[in-house]
Amino acid sequence: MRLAVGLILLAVIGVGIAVSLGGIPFGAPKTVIGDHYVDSARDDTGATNVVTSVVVGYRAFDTLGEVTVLFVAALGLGAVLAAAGGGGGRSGVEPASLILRVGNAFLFPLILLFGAYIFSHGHLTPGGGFQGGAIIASAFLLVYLSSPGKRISATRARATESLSGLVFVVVGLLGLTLGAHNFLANFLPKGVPNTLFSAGIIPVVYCAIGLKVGSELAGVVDGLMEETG
Amino acid sequence: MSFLHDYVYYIGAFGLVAVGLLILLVKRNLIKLIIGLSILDTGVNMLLISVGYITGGTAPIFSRPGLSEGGMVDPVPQALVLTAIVIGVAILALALGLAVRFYKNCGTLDLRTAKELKW
Amino acid sequence: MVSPVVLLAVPLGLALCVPLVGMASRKAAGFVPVAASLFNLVVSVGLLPDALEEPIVANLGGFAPPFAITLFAGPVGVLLSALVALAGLAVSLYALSYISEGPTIRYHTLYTLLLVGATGVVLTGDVFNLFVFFEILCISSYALVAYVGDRAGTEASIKYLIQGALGSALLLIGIGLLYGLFGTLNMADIAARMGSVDPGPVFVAMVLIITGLGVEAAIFPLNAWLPDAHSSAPSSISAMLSGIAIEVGLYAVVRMVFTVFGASSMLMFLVFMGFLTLLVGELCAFAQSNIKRMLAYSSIGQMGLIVFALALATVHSVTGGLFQLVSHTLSKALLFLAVGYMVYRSGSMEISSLEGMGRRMPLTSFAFTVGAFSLVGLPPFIGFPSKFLIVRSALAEQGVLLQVLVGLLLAATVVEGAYFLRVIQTVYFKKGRQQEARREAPAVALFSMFVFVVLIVVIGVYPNLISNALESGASELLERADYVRSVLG
Amino acid sequence: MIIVVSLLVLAMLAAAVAALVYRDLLSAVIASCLVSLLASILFLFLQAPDVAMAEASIGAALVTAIFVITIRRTKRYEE
Repeated sequence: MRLAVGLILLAVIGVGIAVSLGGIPFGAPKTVIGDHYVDSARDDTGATNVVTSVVVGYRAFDTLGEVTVLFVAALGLGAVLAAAGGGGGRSGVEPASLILRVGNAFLFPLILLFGAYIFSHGHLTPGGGFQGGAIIASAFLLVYLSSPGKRISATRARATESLSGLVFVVVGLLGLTLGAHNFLANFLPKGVPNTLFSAGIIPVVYCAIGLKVGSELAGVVDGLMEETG
Repeated sequence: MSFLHDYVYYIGAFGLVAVGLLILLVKRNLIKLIIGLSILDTGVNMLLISVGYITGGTAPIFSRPGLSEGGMVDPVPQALVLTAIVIGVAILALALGLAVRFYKNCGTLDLRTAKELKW
Repeated sequence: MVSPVVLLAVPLGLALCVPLVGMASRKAAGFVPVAASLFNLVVSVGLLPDALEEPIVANLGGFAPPFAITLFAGPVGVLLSALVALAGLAVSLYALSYISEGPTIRYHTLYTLLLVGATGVVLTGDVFNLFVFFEILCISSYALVAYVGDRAGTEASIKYLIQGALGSALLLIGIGLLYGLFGTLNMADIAARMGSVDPGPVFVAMVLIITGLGVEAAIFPLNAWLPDAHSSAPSSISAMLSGIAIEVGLYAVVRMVFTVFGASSMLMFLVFMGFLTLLVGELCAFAQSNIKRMLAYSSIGQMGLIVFALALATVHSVTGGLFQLVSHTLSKALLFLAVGYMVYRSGSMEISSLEGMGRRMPLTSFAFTVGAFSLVGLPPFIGFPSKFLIVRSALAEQGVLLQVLVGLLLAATVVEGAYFLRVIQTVYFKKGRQQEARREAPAVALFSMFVFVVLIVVIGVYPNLISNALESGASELLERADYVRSVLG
Repeated sequence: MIIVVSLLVLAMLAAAVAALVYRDLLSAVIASCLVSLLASILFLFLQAPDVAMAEASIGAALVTAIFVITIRRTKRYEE
């Protein structure tokens, strides 16, 4: 019964989307907006990665909302899991093997460095705050796997989250008061394209996003691993 | 061949959306539902990226000096999908937290046993 | 004149500060949402005269309109953001005493972010930005519904999350199709190009978007989650969900249908959907024995009425719909706040357990009565002019069908009156089993309830206070060309 | 080229269907991880390296990890 209803619903949605996609030929150039971004991104924002210039330049406000969504989810996860009267260590932990522990001690700083590289070069190469943040979080995941009893300092993680979020908002508000008098306007000098210190506020914002996403995702992993029962 | 060329990504994206919706409609195990959500998200992202693709285009990054503006794929869907991926993982994380909570309260992941409320 | 973006940036910054403030003092954290909503209220009211004259358009990042994200602070946007801030202020005061256990710092942060999400949805002029703020609103609601962590709350939250996430996915597909068809995400730009595109695919995109947004707006049959979520959440959150979240969802639907798609063909369908929603909501509310579930179903009914009025799409009916929206926000938030402490004192959500509350908590019971009478539509409360406007504008339309619908609508109001009177009778005229000492709600909570009481009575007596602003809001919603002109120049 | 892409799409859909039918949740999660991984390769073919990176690091790695952690704390088999 449920299957039948589901399949009918699915068929309706399927036909609808198929009809609609018929109006959007695959592979054909169609938008003015996209062309405009590609043409003027380097002059407008100074970033050579056009996707980055859209994410942190033209549509930076979306990105602010998006980090907020992740912030909401991390907080919500904490609230949901803490509601039963939190705390307690992790039960049933077995120490990891020697290889994992030694390998982790060697890899952990390297992975952190790699993550930092990814988010600080987001305006030049593929990658950026989200990818770099995820890589940093995976370094912490590795720590949890190799030494299950270990915990990151919740206070420090929360402070990182809040402060890096505040950096983003403050940069936006500075744009409102300085320079172009627009929220998130690029008020720093754009520099020479294809160098690390270019593109004005983009690297600053991307570093803040990287730290924020990293600490939030690490917090999510930490929250789920913690035994509350 | 040209059929494949025109539609293969759309078929892939649409197939993922369909499987994700199917899981959401027929399964009643909470973790399975969340897996369905994740597959659905991937499908939607695939759809958005395929919409922005331009045949023969290059990635929208001026990585070499000689690269011209013409013939780059549309950067906007890529930016949107970056946002959508992060929003998707946020929903998944919260849902998994709720699943853990649910298991602790009820001792099961099966939503059919949730007698507290009417489904 | 300040840019409307501060309405979003400052509360967001304050929300990020809550954990930092909470490290210093747990108690101080509760005052941050108060500060944030107070700031928003002051700024929105300050912007209102300007917005009534000429919509304020802010292009973020300093780029030209179709390329930047646009904030559109017209009459509707500013009014709704003032409403969100007002309700947010009263409810955050209430929460100072009501929310005392559990992870309170996280509660206050999530609450502030819920306000940010709601304000963002009403102010944005960009389809994808709408999606992002919509997600902030939804995800903070999911988390807050499960705040207590009991069985009912968790299950309700899961149900809400699964249906909401499904809706968001459909919304995102719709937005992707819109971008593929129009090559732009700016609402005004899409509206301007609407004529140049094949209507078939656009219709599919519209259906997907309305379905996705309709889950949050609780339009029948997408509202299965609502009674559970609204009844299992802490009462302060129920007040926000019933008073703000679904209204904002409905605003998003209306903005898409009226401004972006200009879809007159959908309107008759929406009139029927609104009517069905009204009928289902009121009848189910009548059958409930749980007071919070009853209020939740009553919210569904009220949303149906608002959809009905808005979808008639004349200036008078849309004014009436917006008026009813304001009235519902004030009345329903008041009802949930009053019921919150009644339930807390009696220890049960059954209506029968409220016996004798009129003596135990006279002020709270009085506030409840005002809210209930206002919702039913009795003068001199705000519900009367709003319902009156809707009925009058619907009768002004030609067509027998519509007259029949209005008749049934009045019958539904009678049903509404019946179940509210039943509760009021229980509260005042049935003696409790044992006489308990008089114990009122805390002073802060009473204060926040009486903010609503005063507003309900004052606007009920002087409807002209807001009806002019609502009327220019209605014409903003109906005049697509003006919207396009004020954004794109 | 188009053949390779078609095979990848086919594999991706097969993995999605596997995630639908497996009763063992851990296997289903691994299948959905495979979906993300193949999707990220397809993103690379669609000239979206940023998205491919995000999908691989977030969609395939972190999401799978938190799924596995959740399953370890709850139940492994769907009844």
